[in-house]
Amino acid sequence: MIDKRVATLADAVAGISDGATVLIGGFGDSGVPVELVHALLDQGARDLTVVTNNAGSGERDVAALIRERRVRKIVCSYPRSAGSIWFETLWRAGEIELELVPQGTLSERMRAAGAGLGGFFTPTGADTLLAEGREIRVIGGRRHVFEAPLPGDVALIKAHRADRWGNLVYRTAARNFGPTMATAAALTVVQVDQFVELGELDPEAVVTPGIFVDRVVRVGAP
Amino acid sequence: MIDKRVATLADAVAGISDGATVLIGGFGDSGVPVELVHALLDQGARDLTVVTNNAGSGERDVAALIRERRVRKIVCSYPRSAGSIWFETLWRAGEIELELVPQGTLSERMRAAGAGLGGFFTPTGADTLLAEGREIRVIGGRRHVFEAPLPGDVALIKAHRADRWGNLVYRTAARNFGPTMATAAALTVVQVDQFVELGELDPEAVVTPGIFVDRVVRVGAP
Amino acid sequence: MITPLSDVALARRVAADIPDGSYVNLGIGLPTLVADVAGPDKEIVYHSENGILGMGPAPAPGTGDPELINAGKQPVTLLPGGCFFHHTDAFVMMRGGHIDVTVLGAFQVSERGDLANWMTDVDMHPPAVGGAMDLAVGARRVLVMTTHVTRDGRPKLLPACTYPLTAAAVVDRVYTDLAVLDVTPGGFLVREMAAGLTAGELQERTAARLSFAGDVGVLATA
Amino acid sequence: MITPLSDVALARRVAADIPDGSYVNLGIGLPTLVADVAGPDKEIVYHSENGILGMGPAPAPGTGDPELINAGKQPVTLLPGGCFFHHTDAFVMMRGGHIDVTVLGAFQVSERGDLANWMTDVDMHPPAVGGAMDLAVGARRVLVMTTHVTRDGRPKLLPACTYPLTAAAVVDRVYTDLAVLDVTPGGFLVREMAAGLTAGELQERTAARLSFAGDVGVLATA
Repeated sequence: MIDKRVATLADAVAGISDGATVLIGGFGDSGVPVELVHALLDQGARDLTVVTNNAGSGERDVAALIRERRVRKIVCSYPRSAGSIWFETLWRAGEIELELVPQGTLSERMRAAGAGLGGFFTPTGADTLLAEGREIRVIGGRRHVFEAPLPGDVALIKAHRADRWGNLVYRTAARNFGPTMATAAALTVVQVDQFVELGELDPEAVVTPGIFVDRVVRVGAP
Repeated sequence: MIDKRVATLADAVAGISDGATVLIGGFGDSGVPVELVHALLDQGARDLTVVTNNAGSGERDVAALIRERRVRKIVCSYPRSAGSIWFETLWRAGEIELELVPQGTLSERMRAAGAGLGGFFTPTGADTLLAEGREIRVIGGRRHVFEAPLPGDVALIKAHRADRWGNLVYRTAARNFGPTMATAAALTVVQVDQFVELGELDPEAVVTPGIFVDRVVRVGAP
Repeated sequence: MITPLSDVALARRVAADIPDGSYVNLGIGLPTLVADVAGPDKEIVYHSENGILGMGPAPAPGTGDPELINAGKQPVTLLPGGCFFHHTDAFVMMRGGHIDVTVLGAFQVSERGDLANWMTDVDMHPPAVGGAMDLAVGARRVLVMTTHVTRDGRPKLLPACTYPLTAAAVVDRVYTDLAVLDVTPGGFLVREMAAGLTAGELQERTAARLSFAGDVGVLATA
Repeated sequence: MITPLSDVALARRVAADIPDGSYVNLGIGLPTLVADVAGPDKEIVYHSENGILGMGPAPAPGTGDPELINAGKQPVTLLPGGCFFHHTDAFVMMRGGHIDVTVLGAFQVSERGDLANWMTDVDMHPPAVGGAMDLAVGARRVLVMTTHVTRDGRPKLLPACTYPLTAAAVVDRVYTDLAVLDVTPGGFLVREMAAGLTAGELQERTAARLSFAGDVGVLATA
């Protein structure tokens, strides 16, 4: 019997180790697994490498993780936003490492990890300082840079509905990095708005098949 | 005004050139765009490179293209089946070239073409005779083989429903190579069972967004 | 007397060059104005890097879905025929050559079409790249929309960029408040100029050497 | 007297080793029997390379959906909780380490776990590889299910394969009609044997040098 549903946010993030690489979904405030990130704050894991598109804003979720000095390194495409005070403060102080990756490459590197590939060549960034010192190959007359897979120990993502097999559907643009991160982590943890019965999700419309999901937890009103 | 619907199968395959690389969907008899392939037979293009999982069976679709000596080369993973007489006959006679590609690599190479990547490293086949003389790289302690993108001039695929923007949904396992081939060809032509009004397809459940589609034609009873 | 274009007039001029039926990605900032002024006579499908095709205008205040935002993190709507997909697929569209037109802002553009729009040399903020590099290498047509000179009067159109590149040799056409210029093998070719501006005055404001078309047009100011 | 296992008894033995809740891909031919004999006490999710998770048994005659077939092109059904996806994603699951167990047929297995199951040296047919190489390199656990010797009595378990490899050093355990053998750093280790068979008799039918566990079990024949 397969049942990936867990009862509490604490159960959802149990076992995440110090030093883990954590993939966190979201683009701006859309699709961020806020409650899971706060559960990770409570859980206590430190020295994390966080892979996420933005570096948090204000005092919540990723920004709170950074403020609490739990993040050793962030891998992202756009750490700057109106309220990214904590990231900027620690970055200026040299207290957090930044690996800047073009957004499409960030997503594709996680996909490569999930797909069992050893890496790929992309034209994105090949002529820029982000490719300095990196392997360049001319393919079809165009410069490409080699990019390595980017796997996570854990992925924390947000979806809309899940069944007990962990099949997921999302809502509007909150989908963003979720389906890719789900494939790329050894442990994929999902917060959802609703649980549904097995068979309720349209088999033609499941976005993340349960094979990529380990734990689902419901947040918000039941 | 965007309207990718065309009236006839002849319109759908118009302009396919001699020497074209044609990606043809389907796995066994599931998801094969039978009517489009027969329209291509009628259309007359020759000296084709056909990329498809199987090499046809009996006297119809891909087998008929081969029988009529229209296929110079086939790129596939599994040319053998109970009825693949025409492929076997011409192959033994040295009248058709075969490029054998592991199935996942076949699909991934087309995806790389559609995604604008320059190629990738995969462990699949790296220790086999399919990798002989090819570039091998040890990544993470494991041998990988370099695989190049595989773009098409044309893709012929089968879906279930389409709207005038070319958004597609499929039916059960007939989906197979369709969504990937749609991204990988300069001209993507789709046969569907039904046309629907714009907005009728659930925006959360569109499988192939219309951006990847050029022409859709309805086949069968109206 | 020179009459530089207003932002809205500039956006109208860019919109006039986008063909009916195009798939378009607008960079954040000034380029988003293009969607606001594009008339209803054309059907244009707007793409957002966070997984949306068919974006509509901003929702009425207080009615928006907080998860449904564009690349600039502003609330948007979805048109009938629009759909959602994940980040990796959004960048398949961008990198894979499926976006017909992108309109990007710029710090600098070189006469060979190099684009610098993500980092200056005096930046005190952490670097941030987002999806700009993917768009610049991947879109079929790269349009730049910018003021002709910086706020303190320094030219933005240069023999070579001095800021870090976003991508090399990608810009097709530049629209400024003073002129429309094509990037050609011979450098910048002026196609249209603001009313009252002379060729000499435009060259004074441009560090790159300009050529002028035989029939330089006058930019409409409204 | 030696009592070799029937195909069904062999399938039962394999099924007994598949944990509840596993994601399983069964190769075509003999391995498909495993699904038929796996009891209802375990919930196992069967994967098919053509884009299905949650395959159920064959449909009643005359009721099948002709598009809904498995990798062997036989009609199947979908269980509640099952879903469809495209070929590329099917192979993300296979290559990316998401399939817990695969059961494959074999022409030969070497004592280091090399697998040869796609091509012999006397093959008069065109070569065909399908998805075997992806499964062999990607599944977490690779089980081989085969007769112990060929029809004409030649051993299949060898010091080194003489047929072209499917993948190197991937097989974890081999189930034959005579024995269950683990592939260990020291070569084949016999865990269980058919009733009435002696160690010497098994070694006679095996070209690779065998080791025997301290507590070799007896295979059930029903």
